Amino acid sequence: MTLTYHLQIVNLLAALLLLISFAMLSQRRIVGLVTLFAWQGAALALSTAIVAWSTDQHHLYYSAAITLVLKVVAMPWYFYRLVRKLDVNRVVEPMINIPTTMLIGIVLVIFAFNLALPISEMSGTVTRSTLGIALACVLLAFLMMITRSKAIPLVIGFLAMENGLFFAATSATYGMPLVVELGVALDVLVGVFVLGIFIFQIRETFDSLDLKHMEKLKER
Amino acid sequence: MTNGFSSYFADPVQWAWAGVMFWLVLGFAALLLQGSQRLLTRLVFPLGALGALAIAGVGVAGMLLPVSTVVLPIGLPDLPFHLRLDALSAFFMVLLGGAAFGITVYASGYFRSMAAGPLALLALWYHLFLAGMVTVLLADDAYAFMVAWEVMALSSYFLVTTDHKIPEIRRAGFLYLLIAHVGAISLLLTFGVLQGGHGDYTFDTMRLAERTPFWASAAYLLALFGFGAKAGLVPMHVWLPEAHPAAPSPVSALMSGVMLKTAIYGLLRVTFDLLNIQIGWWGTLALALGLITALYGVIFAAVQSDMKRLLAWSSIENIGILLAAFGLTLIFYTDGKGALAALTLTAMLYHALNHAFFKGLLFVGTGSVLHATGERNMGRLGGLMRFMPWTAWLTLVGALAIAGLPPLNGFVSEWLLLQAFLLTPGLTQPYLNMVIPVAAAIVALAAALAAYVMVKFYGVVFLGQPRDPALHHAHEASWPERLGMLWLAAGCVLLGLFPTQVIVWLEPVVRMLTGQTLPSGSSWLLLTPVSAERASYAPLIFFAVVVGVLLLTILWVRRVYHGRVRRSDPWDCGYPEQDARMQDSAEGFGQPIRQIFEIFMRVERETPDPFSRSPRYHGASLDKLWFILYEPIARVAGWLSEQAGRLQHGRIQWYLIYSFATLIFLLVFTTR
Amino acid sequence: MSTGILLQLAQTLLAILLAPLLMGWVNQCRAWLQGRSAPPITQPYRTLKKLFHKDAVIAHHASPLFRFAPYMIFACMALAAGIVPTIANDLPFSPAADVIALVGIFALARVFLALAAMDIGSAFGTLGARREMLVSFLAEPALLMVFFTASLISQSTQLPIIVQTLAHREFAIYPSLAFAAVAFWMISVAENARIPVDNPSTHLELTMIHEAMILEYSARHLALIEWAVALKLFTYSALGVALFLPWGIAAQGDVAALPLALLAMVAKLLLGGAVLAFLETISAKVRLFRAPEFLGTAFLLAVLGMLIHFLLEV
Amino acid sequence: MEIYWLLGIPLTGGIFLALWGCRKHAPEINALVSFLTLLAAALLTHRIIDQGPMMVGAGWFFIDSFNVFLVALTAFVAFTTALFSRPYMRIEQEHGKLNAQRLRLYHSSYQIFIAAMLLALTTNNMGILWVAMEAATLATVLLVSLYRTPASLEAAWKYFILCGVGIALALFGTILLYFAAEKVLGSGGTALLWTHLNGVKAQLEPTVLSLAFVFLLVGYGTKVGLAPLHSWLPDAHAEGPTPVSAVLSGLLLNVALYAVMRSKVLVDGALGNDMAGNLMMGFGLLSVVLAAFLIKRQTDVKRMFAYSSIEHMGLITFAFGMGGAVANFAALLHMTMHSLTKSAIFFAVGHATQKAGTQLMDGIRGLIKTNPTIGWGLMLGTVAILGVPPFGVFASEFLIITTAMHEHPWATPFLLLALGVAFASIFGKVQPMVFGETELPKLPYQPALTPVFLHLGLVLMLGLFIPPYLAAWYRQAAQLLGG
Repeated sequence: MTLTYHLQIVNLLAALLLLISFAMLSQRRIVGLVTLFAWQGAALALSTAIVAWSTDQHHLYYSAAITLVLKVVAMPWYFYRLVRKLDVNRVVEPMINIPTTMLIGIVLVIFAFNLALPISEMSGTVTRSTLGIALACVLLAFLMMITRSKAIPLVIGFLAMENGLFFAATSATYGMPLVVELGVALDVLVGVFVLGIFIFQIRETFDSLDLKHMEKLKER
Repeated sequence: MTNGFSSYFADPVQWAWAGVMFWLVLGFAALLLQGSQRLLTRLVFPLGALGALAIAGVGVAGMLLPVSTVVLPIGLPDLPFHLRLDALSAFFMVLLGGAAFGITVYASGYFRSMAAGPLALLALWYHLFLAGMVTVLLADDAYAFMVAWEVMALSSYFLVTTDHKIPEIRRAGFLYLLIAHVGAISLLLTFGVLQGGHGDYTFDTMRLAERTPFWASAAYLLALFGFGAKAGLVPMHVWLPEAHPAAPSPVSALMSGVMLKTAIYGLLRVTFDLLNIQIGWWGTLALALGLITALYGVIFAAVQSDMKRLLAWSSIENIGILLAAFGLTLIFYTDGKGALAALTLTAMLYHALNHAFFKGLLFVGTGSVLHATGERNMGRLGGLMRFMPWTAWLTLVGALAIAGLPPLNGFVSEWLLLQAFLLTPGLTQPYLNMVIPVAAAIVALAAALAAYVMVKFYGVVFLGQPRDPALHHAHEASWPERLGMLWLAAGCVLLGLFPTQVIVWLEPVVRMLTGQTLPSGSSWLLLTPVSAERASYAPLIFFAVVVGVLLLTILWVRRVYHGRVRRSDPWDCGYPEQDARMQDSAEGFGQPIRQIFEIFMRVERETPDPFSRSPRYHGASLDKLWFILYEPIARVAGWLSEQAGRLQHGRIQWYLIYSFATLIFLLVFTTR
Repeated sequence: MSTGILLQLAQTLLAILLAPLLMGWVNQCRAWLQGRSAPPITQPYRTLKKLFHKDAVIAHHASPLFRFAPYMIFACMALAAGIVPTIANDLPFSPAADVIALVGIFALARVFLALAAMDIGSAFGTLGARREMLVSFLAEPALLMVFFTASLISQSTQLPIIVQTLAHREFAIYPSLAFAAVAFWMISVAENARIPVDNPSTHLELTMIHEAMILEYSARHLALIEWAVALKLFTYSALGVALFLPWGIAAQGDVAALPLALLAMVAKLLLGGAVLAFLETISAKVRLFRAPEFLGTAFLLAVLGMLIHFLLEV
Repeated sequence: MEIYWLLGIPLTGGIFLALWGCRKHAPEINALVSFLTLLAAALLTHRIIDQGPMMVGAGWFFIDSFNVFLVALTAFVAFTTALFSRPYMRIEQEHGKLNAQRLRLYHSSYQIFIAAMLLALTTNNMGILWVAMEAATLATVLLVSLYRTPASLEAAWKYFILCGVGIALALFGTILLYFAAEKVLGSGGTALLWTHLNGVKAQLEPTVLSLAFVFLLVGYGTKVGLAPLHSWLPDAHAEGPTPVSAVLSGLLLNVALYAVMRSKVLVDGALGNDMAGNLMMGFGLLSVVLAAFLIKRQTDVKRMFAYSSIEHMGLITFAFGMGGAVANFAALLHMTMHSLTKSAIFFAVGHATQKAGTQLMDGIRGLIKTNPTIGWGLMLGTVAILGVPPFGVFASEFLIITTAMHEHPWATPFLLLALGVAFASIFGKVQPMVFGETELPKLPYQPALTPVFLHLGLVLMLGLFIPPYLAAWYRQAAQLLGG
């Protein structure tokens, strides 16, 4: 009964994703964040590939490839470059201290599972329980965005969220139609480029990436 | 165009609509005539006046002819403009046309001193204003009504802010439009209650709809609020004393004389026509509000020192009287006393008509004074009777009329109203029997105070000695202005002398609303609203006798008297250096009233100390309601917006938290 | 009908002619009560005669309204006198104006007097006018309320019918009328510029009301006004009589009763004048700002009368 | 066929302008492209009115009267905005706020933005809809940060992050939708086609769909600017160049709301209760009230009108939430009116601020004296947007409020309060800008005010007379939305 193996592996990878999300939540250094992000992408690509192989949905291979290229190679490299160039790799104190964040995170995970439970019951796919994990990843990434006050961590959080979504797309439902996935990938790519431009502009305008400088626009 | 062009202009309603179109065209034509000031004053406004006359004529016809309706090709897809001309609309059209004719004739003289550019714009808004008011009267579905209603408000706003360089005027205009808009929204809600659902807004369906007392009352209260805001009902009156004086005098005349009546019209329309049931306490409420408004208005009129402001407050008083009459009508009507309701309603309509004429007359009179002297503050006027006799004598007619003195028109409507009050013993609810005499007393008090106010107004402005040397160069009004005033004054006199005819003419309206009419007078001479031995009044005889005795006395005195006359200085109490500035000022004249009714006002007085080189006196009696009602509201709004402002914190993390919280909340909320 | 018209004219003329006499009688009583030697009862006529022979002195900038006003006032008072039934009760003219119109007439006269006073623009005229209007805006509604009480009882605002009800129906006690009577007394005191509200014989500018208004008048104008004042006093007295002790007045078309009615009328007026003089002698003029309180009381009494009517008599 | 033109023209235009956009005549080219797009849209509209709803390109595109009316509106406003921006941006360049490169960026991303919106409107695939929305966001981010001032950067950054997150949630919603759909329609391309989904919506799994709708609502709602997800909107609208503010307020919000409505139709079908409607009503009311009170404290004119956009979007959402033929009709009408009026206002405001050299309202006084046309344009536009007849905004507000009073009386006090406060705030601030005295000199150049009065004229006309075919068109659309 080989299928169960795949199932187990996918579940394992799902757990891994969740773990990495938590790690990101607790990670203080930007470089570390980028690394974790890369690993998350890798896990994602792997799981996608496995799902593709186990249910021979060929277009999932493409998605896996795209993920590999974009999220494991291109973006981390780009971010490393950015960090080196702007030399912003110091310890980033999150706005809420780590333990509290973790606690909130756990609560979120439980919430996500409860939310996903009735749905994954009726799921016809081999990988049923993954939806909850995907949702958890999304919420955790969201939480991370909330807690970080620097530009790059914010962006990474954003992309981590995208990872979660992608995981949901692939594992919970065997991938969206190819066109959609291509479109999504394209958007992500463009988005990252725009972000890159931004971060440079922010850097040269405020000569810092600390978002505390960007709180001018408000009701006074 | 449901019924093609061929059968167009067949019914009165279509003539009326033609009149409206004429005004619209005229307005936009005025915009094209920007170049020539002559054409604007000598052509556009006279034509507009003719239009008003035509509208009045159509109204007269509409009172006699059967109800006519028309559906216009414009409006919302499922809801083209429905127009309908029944007796009620027709009556108010006569009111509008009659007053507007005089006022517009006057305007054609008044605006001659105005530059062409602004005048063209003013002419546009002026005629839009007229057209809007007529359309309000004609509208037979909620959408048409609201559109016309707001067009009326908007155009009058632009008229009020004609002189927008002055901050006070801008403030007045803003306040006016704001309260008008809030009132309009509440009217929208009224129609929301009245509509039959599934987007049918015609008045016909509203008439047929059955409603529970709760919803009927809701509609009534919303309408009372909405129309009250437009009519200047206390406590929604604050805009009126600001906006009416701010406008050019003919416009003030239109607003006070005519526009306020459209609110009364709307109230009648909704309460008696659109609502299928009426409830007694509605009337009591309206009566109470009306009396408060009347007293409040007249008291504040008495302490004003700006002549147009004084007139504006007196408009509030008259609106109060109208609303009191409305309430009494409702009380009688719901009590099953149709005949008495008919009497009260007659009194109300009559008073509305009178007020249109004498208030219009007084406002244009102040307009001429303003032109001749450039002064609105009564403290710097005086003795104008000798420099502008025409204006003075014609205004005197208006002043006597509004003071409710026989044999002029103001007295007739007051007489009818008091008669109605005297008939309340017929009512079934005992507590009303108790209360209503007091109400009558208040009405009488308001009338007496009105006389006080008018003596103050007329005496200080036209009589006595000029308080300012410049006044010696005051010039008489131009002939179109005199013509306009003459028309309005004639209206006051005729309405006063021929009440019997007027009341017979009013019958269709009264029958339409109350289902009954007054017992037709036994003779054309004698006004007997109930019965000959109950009460009667014959202004013609009255007038004849007064004039007769007058002439006899004069003749007799001529006979017995040699007629030698010497001129000399007035008695100076042994203090020779008396000059004009020692006359009683406007503030001085109002002082007793201020002292008696001080509780209603916040009095600001600045008196000089006896040794100051340049002594100056400043006194103002401000509306207390403004401070105890409106400022708190403003403060609360400000506080709320401050709290709302805190949400817009500026830090992106907070914004993310908002989204996050919303998401979580919704997830929890929906999956349960 | 013709008799009616004759009666009407007779009554009106009678009123106009007798009015100064009443004035004289009141003055005489006062003199007696104050232990002065009284002027002859015909003194008012002499004064009028004298005034009619004087030259009119008019301020330089007096407007036509100033010269027109006295005639107007006189006419109004004559009209009022024509409405109030004195000896006979069927007046063909009375349907033309009921009690409300009567109040209106008084108001008309008052407004003209006030305007004329303001016309000169001397400090005193305006002062008088203001005070007069102040007094009137409380007195007028009170008077109206008094009339309302009476007309609620008699279901009519026509004076003849009111009088008929009160005089010729079967006798009934109306407590409301008691209140009304007191109120009416106070009102008429105020309206006729008598003590305690005003003092007809003062010429101290600062205290006077009525006199301040007519300060600028002289000769014929003054004569007309004085006459009108007398007429007003007469009319008020006749009103009081008609409302509160109407007995003895001749019923409709009852010509035989006229002499008796005339006697009764004269008697009542003499009595009333005496009482007025008496009360004026024993009371002192109040300060001006007490006047509103005085009249407010009258107003309240009148309203109270109406309420009493609703409580006890409906 | 027209559909390809419709999408192709702006896309190629965008690319062309990106490559050769630094020429002198770029603004004219921009306007020309927009005009061609408008032509294509007109043809398409004509076709739909003739032949009714239809699928194009193997079901990739679906056009019915609901989206074709938005397509026409979008193309029209895009064209007039291009006309307006031609002189406006020139002057900005002369003032030295922009250089040729930026102008090129502006023009190309403008066209791409339009293309993305049109794609979002016409596509039949919920996934592509998402992609297009994201693309539109990206394009406008560049536009908002065009001036590269700190303020504009901050605004763009917030805009990007918040809308990015929002739209990511929308993607999750889409995935859930697919998740529910594939069990009915089988996996593969067709499972996200709206037409197919609409066909089988009754069989879709309710729990999943309700969950999906929450994500879609929060996601696209962020772009609609529903409170409390609106925080990005005032910044982005106030700091971007005025033409961009005009299209953002006038068009992008509509498109986002369009996405929400497409999902609502499906969810209503699946759930059979009015959960979606209630949610939308709640959001709508909250937005109206909050925006009204926020307007009260504004000092920057563009920011103020941005909040007013939130208010009106809230009103529209509320109306859609109420559902029913009348309310939907009113909401669609209000969409149109709001787009036309608001963009007109932004045009007028643009010239006013350019003249005064500041966006602070205290700095702008007596427009009627310095430039009567701008003054009256602003005054009439304000009056129109505040819902005063005879302008069309009133027509829809009339229907909305009366219906609300009839169906959901509890909501009306909030509406009364909010509309009153909004009126007081906006009018009280605009009046002194238009009226009164000023020392400012007259405008040196002739502003491009044809668009302003074109729009206002249309709004006025629609307030008094809605052409029958237009009305029929609205009705069809209202029915599609479950009227």
